[in-house]
Amino acid sequence: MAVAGRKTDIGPPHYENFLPPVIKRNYGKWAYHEIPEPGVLVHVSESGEKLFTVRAGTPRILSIKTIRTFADLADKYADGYLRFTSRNNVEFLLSDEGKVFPLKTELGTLGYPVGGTGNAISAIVHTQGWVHCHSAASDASGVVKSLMDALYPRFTSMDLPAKLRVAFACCLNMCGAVHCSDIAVLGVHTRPPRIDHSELPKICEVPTLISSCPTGAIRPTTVDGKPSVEVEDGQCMYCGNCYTVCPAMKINNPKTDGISIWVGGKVSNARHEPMFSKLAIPFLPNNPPRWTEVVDAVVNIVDVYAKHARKHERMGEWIERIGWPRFFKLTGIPFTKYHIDDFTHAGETFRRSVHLKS
Amino acid sequence: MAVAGRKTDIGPPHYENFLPPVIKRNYGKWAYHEIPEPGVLVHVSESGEKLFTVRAGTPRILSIKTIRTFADLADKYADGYLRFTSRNNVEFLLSDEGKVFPLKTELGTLGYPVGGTGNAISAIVHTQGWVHCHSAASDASGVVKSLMDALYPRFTSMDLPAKLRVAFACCLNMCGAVHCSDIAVLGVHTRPPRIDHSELPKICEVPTLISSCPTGAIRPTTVDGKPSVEVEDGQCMYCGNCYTVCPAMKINNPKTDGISIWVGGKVSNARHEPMFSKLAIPFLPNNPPRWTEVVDAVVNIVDVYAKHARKHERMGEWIERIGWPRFFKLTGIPFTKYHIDDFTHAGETFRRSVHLKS
Amino acid sequence: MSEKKYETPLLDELEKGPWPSFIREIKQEAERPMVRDLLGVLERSYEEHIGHWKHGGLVGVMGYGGGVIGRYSDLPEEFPDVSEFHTFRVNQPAGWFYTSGALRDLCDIWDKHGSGLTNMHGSTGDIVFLGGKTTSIEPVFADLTEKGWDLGGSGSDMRTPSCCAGPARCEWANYDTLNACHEITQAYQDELHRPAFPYKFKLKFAGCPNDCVASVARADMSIIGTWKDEIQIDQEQVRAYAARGMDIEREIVELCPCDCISWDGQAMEIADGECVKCMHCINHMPKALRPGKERGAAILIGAKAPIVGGALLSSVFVPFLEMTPPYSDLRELIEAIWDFWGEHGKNRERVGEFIQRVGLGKFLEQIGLDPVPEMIAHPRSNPYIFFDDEIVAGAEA
Amino acid sequence: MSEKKYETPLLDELEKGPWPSFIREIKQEAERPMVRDLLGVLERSYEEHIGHWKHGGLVGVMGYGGGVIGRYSDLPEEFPDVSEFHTFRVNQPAGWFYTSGALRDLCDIWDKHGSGLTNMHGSTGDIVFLGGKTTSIEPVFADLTEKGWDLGGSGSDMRTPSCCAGPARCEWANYDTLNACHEITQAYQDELHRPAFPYKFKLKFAGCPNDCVASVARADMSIIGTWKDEIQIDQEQVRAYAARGMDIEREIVELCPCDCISWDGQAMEIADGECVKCMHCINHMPKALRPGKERGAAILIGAKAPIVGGALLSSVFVPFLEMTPPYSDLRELIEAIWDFWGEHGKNRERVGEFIQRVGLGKFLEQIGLDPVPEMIAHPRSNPYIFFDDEIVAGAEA
Ligand code: SRM
Ligand code: SRM
Ligand code: SRM
Ligand code: SRM
Ligand code: SF4
Ligand code: SF4
Ligand code: SF4
Ligand code: SF4
Ligand code: SF4
Ligand code: SF4
Ligand code: SF4
Ligand code: SF4
Repeated sequence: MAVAGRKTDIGPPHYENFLPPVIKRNYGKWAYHEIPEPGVLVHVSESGEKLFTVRAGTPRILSIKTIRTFADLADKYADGYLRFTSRNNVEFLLSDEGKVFPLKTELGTLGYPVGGTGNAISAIVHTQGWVHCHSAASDASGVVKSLMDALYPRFTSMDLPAKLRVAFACCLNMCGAVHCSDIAVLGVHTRPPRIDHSELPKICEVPTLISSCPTGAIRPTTVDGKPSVEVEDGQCMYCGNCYTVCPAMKINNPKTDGISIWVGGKVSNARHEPMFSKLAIPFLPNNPPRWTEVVDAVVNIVDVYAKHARKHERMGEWIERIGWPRFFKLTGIPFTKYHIDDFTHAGETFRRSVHLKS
Repeated sequence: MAVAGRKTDIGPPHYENFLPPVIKRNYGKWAYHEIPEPGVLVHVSESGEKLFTVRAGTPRILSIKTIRTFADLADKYADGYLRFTSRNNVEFLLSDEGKVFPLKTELGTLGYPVGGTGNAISAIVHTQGWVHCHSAASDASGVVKSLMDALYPRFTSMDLPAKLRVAFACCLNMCGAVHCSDIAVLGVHTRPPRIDHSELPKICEVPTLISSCPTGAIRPTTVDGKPSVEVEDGQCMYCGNCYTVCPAMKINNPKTDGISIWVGGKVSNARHEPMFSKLAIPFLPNNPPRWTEVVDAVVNIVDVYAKHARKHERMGEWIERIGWPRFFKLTGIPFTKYHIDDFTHAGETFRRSVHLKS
Repeated sequence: MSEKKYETPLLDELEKGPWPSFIREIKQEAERPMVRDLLGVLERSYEEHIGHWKHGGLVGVMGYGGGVIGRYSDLPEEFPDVSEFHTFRVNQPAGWFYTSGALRDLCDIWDKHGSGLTNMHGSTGDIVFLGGKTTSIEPVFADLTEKGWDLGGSGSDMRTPSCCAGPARCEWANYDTLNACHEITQAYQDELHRPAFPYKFKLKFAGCPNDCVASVARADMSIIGTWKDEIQIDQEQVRAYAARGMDIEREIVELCPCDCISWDGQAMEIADGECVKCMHCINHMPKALRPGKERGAAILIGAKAPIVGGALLSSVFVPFLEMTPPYSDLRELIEAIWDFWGEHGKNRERVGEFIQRVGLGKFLEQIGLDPVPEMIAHPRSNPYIFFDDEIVAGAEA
Repeated sequence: MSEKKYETPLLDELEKGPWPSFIREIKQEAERPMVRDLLGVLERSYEEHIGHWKHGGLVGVMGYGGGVIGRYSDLPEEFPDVSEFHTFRVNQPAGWFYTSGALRDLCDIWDKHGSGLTNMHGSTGDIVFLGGKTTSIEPVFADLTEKGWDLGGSGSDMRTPSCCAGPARCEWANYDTLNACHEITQAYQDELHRPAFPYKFKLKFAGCPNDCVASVARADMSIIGTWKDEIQIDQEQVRAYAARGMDIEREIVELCPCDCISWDGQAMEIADGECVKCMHCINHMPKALRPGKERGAAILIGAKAPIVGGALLSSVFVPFLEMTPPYSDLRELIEAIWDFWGEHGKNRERVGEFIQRVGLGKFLEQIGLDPVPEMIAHPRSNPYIFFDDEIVAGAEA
């Protein structure tokens, strides 16, 4: 319940306060849009009025200095109106076509790339990593920065077969849509948690801890006369959920944490129904500051896709057409036992037909 | 190990003993086949030789009198050569085209329908039922006979969009390929087993019994001082597996056993990969001797399929194209909560997209 | 031996109608008291809506563990002649080919010892002799083997293998299904007759992806013929189909699941690299199209009915195996599976369920097969990966 | 307050390259000791390949249970200025629209009390203020509410709803995503701020099946705009696309998943009864095609990340719902779900997992919705059916 005398539960400010006049006039009346060049959208209203959007990439971690810079740019070119996208790009909302080019130029000068529209790789949706989260198997922003440096030309152009959505998450909690991305980069732990038996009884409830484990690997035990738990190593798949409920279950491991790569997911309903991402590469080492192995692997997949997919084919649609055997062949990625699911629904992923290509 | 002095482990006779000369000469050299009329196949060899097959329906339960009749027919028309098919039809193997028509005529006189080829409903693969099995929720042969009487014209003609495979099984053991048939008719129990506590300890092992239950509904208990089990009713889905391992778990119930109908399965790889059958009608009463409700339901589904499917479309392919909502609409079958899976892989059957027709 | 005859008004209804009647078959043998009691108890089931059969003690042939299914009436006082009503599973010849003479031999044996009723055939493929007394078991077996027949499987053994008509009566057989079925059956007579597995193990041989023995749905091991090279096309015959009125575009091209056929009215082209060998085009143009020349089989494993863990279709185990006698590769595979499953499978755990429990990856390791992407519909989407030590060894060093 | 400055050779590498650098962002605020320590500890992570953050006691705003994520350094002696480094989730305005003034207000607040670092935005959609001390929590909150802002969700509460640009900046919005998102957020302020659910509950509003907020993958309730009637076609514009060189046959007709478009070079026809509203044709011919006029949304439920039972996509709950303020139907649904799940859900069990545990059929009964075939991809193939008494009542009588 709200506390009397305090200003609480007011909720967010009303969005109408932030809409530019051209939007207010044409709200719900947009007729169509065009993408005249990468990073620029024109929405045309039934009334004929036009709204120009200039989209630019950001590092998502923004200092207030940068936000003020964006505010200044908005004032200068867009009557003070701007928004952010669901992939953390910034969008300036212009009613004056003449200001599009100057804004683009200034953004370029400031180092904010204009792009991410149409058949491009837009910004990578990502998570906290070593900057802020406790269970991160890898940094997030650093991997993403390294990747985007390499994928930069795919952001500023639109010559891919279709949109290509990349996501990064630093642990299996997958804060984001890693499980449904064209390419997903996922931090993984690969060793069971080390248990701090002295800390555990003080800060954790054993039953909650036991029930947190998806595979039932955690069992109650007594250590030095105090209640604790033990982990059946062979049953643990290092998800780290026990660590989330109990900090004494140290899951982070500098030597064995690493990164896996997943492909072929999507969320839109365009043509194909939404799909989960599937494992492409089970493990690559954590190699800061530039994560070369990860960057190379992603760039390779993007390049192979760009070369072979048909127009409008998302990653997953392309792979479905050519088949997984050919995906592994074309990318040169080795197929291993790790690619074969072995959890609850594993059987549903087996090929239960002889629809096989030679 | 084989017992000394006994003739054992000789295995079946060699098939070559039973092949007609025309087959021996053209074994592996068949070039193509044609189906000149329902129930008649002509296989043409690379050498130009021809083999004529006349296929006729049987009740599968055959008396030795009938088998002798078949033997006589084989002698008269087919130099003594005949075979049975994987769907229990009898096939006479003729090298003389001139004998095809007389054989057909005599089969007709004797009451054995010639047909089952091409885009037809062939014989119904089925099981033992009340004639011989202990866990049958329904008779098998009686339901099948009633169905085939009604589907008779679909056996003797070939005007369906594609093959339509019907199977019957009298309990969830599904002896046959009920789980992958265009139309499957399946006997179901709908009440938990009644336990005979006095018999149980004498004839069953409690641990085996407990582990036989797919849903863990069986728990150990003591009745009148003797070890027995109890069934958690809400957890039992009446599969009868406990009855198979322990006859004291009486699963048969004259009032509540009945029949369910499943559609859209297939096993061939033609066009579409093999598919499981899916629930169409959860429960129809056991109504011997003619099972009118079951017959009507199957005929309705066949008729709707025949009317709406495109050429070469198996039941499951047709439904996949039009979508399940329309299948239920066209057949007039009510959709209920029973159609929604609620077991281990249930979630995989939910519609996880907005691909929806109005 | 009872002399009763029963009124069977309900069963009589099933003598009506055009489809041949199993009641007529049963009545044909009703001079036998056993069959009269069968009619009696079946009529009772029709009245009461319940079966009257039960399991009982194990019955069988000396030295065998399988092949006879014990069955007893739960109304033995009323129907004494079916108080024992066992079935024999007699191993059918490969492809279910017979001569009239062979059939008459079988009839003679069953005439002498049993009910005179059979199933031609059982769902697994056996000749089923339906209804015999315990005392008849050894005599039936003696007469059978005397005439060159043997029992099939039951219980936790290799079940009677079966196969499609194959090269004997079909132009699409990619290997000799009859020979393979026969040789494998003969090779494993011990495993067929003496249950020593965790549960049943079924093998079915289909000559092509049409799978006319439903192996993908019903066999722990499905051996399904296929080919590697190009579909053989006779362009003249293609044109002849068109001339006879076939709408090749609609009926063939558009229905190819891989979209790999083209037809310009003159010539048909198939992008064989994309073809998944589904058979559709071949099925409908048998005169014009034929499977390739480099032939063999795909080996799949694990099909089963729903009990306990849910129904399974077989899944790809070896995408392509040459199938030439003596089938050493196939036998090696079979034996490796039996060894591993035999040792680690739980009681009543089919091999398909076993693989899901231990994980296909681990199973392959044990069998000594490399994982290949053909085995899966798609790689895992589930991120719960059990990593071995070596995968991160480099990083850990 | 430490005056240290750290060498950050590894992090410095990440200032290179064309993509804007988060390290540059952090360094921009490095006059603050807290941010200097952040750089220090992050460089340490880069050296050691491990994070240095941990959970700790609950922190938050008085009267709220959510909105602040407590975070502590595990090296507080070395990096005292980040020993507490909490984040604030500030509820973004619907559609992430801002004025420069609004942004400056936020910057001023965070300048005064925190690290000066933010995420614009967090994955759920909030404005994230990254790194504040416990003592700053109340002051930040007071300043935020003073300027008209409030916190978002965290913990087992309704999480901050989010929505796509919708009618504000998109021609395909089938309902007013911004309004719906705002109204629902306001309606459930209590549920947003005071965790009382078994686990988190996320709502995302997408205006059409393109789902630009990834709701189907990330929201316990996904509200996805769609329509019921015919796609609106402007034939003249269709021809104009063709004239400009679009290969309509290949790019549109052949890629329609329902094969329901035809184009004869003059006119495009859509068999709307077969259309599944996938958006593909509309996406690529925005000038010629538009969603129908009878608009609303499909309501899906249950998406979530993998922990514990495996990742889920949302599944259809109501195939079509009119979406007009005050959204009473939607609110009724939401509340019915919260009631049932709230009472019977286990701790840390998302609603999607809950539905799988209790069964969708039973769930629907409780919510008071009729099952419809649109909810499923296909009916069950699994024969383990739990029958209610009434289904056989007739037979039993
Ligand atoms: C601005 C944004 C919505 C927002 O409220 O923030 C947006 C805006 C538009 N989207 Fe989107 N989409 C936005 C995120 C998404 C997402 C979510 C995501 O990426 O996480 C998806 C689902 C992706 C997926 O399936 O994995 C998405 C799937 C689409 C699609 C479907 C593409 C496909 O073929 O699958 C279209 C249609 C198209 O582009 O053909 C689309 C089309 C559009 C249009 C053309 C709609 C319009 O007429 O205004 C907008 C410009 C597209 C462009 O950038 O080319 N938008 N769009 C988001 C921009 C993100 C970014 O900065 O890059
Ligand atoms: C005789 C038999 C094999 C045997 O060794 O006994 C057989 C024989 C032939 N099958 Fe079959 N099939 C036989 C059971 C099956 C089965 C198994 C079953 O029904 O349980 C299947 C899988 C059915 C399924 O998918 O559920 C089967 C799927 C096919 C197909 C694929 C049809 C499709 O489009 O899915 C073909 C090709 C075709 O007919 O187009 C086929 C084609 C053929 C051909 C044309 C092969 C040939 O060139 O000789 C044979 C005549 C077909 C006909 O009857 O029209 N046969 N065929 C079986 C006859 C059963 C019967 O008495 O009716
Ligand atoms: C006779 C036959 C049905 C028929 O009328 O044709 C049959 C009859 C029985 N089956 Fe079966 N099964 C028969 C083929 C099948 C098939 C089909 C096949 O083999 O192609 C299946 C499905 C495929 C499979 O193996 O999964 C089948 C799946 C079962 C199951 C379920 C096994 C499972 O793993 O889910 C059981 C239950 C069991 O083993 O306890 C079972 C158990 C039984 C028992 C032994 C039940 C029992 O304990 O009494 C039945 C004996 C009935 C009797 O009175 O003889 N029967 N059974 C078939 C064997 C005849 C033959 O040898 O030719
Ligand atoms: C900040 C954020 C990531 C980001 O960098 O953007 C985030 C950060 C955390 N998430 Fe998340 N999640 C964030 C969006 C998501 C999303 C995406 C979304 O909401 O659209 C998901 C996937 C969708 C979903 O909800 O399933 C997500 C799935 C999880 C899970 C797994 C939940 C599950 O049911 O599987 C956890 C585990 C948990 O709840 O204990 C989790 C837990 C966490 C915790 C609270 C872990 C922890 O105990 O410390 C992280 C706090 C990190 C920190 O330092 O603040 N976070 N988390 C996102 C919230 C910002 C915001 O409010 O806007
Ligand atoms: S993905 Fe894991 S490590 Fe990364 S922010 Fe989310 S909970 Fe933290
Ligand atoms: S890491 Fe995951 S699987 Fe391993 S013990 Fe912890 S909760 Fe269980
Ligand atoms: S399906 Fe069931 S009842 Fe019928 S024969 Fe098989 S085991 Fe017996
Ligand atoms: S019938 Fe099946 S579900 Fe019910 S108690 Fe027996 S084994 Fe368990
Ligand atoms: S499976 Fe193939 S080879 Fe065997 S009979 Fe059927 S069509 Fe012929
Ligand atoms: S066999 Fe099937 S996949 Fe191959 S070309 Fe013919 S129709 Fe296409
Ligand atoms: S979801 Fe649809 S309505 Fe919303 S922004 Fe994307 S395309 Fe436009
Ligand atoms: S919206 Fe999709 S399904 Fe509907 S007509 Fe267009 S492409 Fe086809």
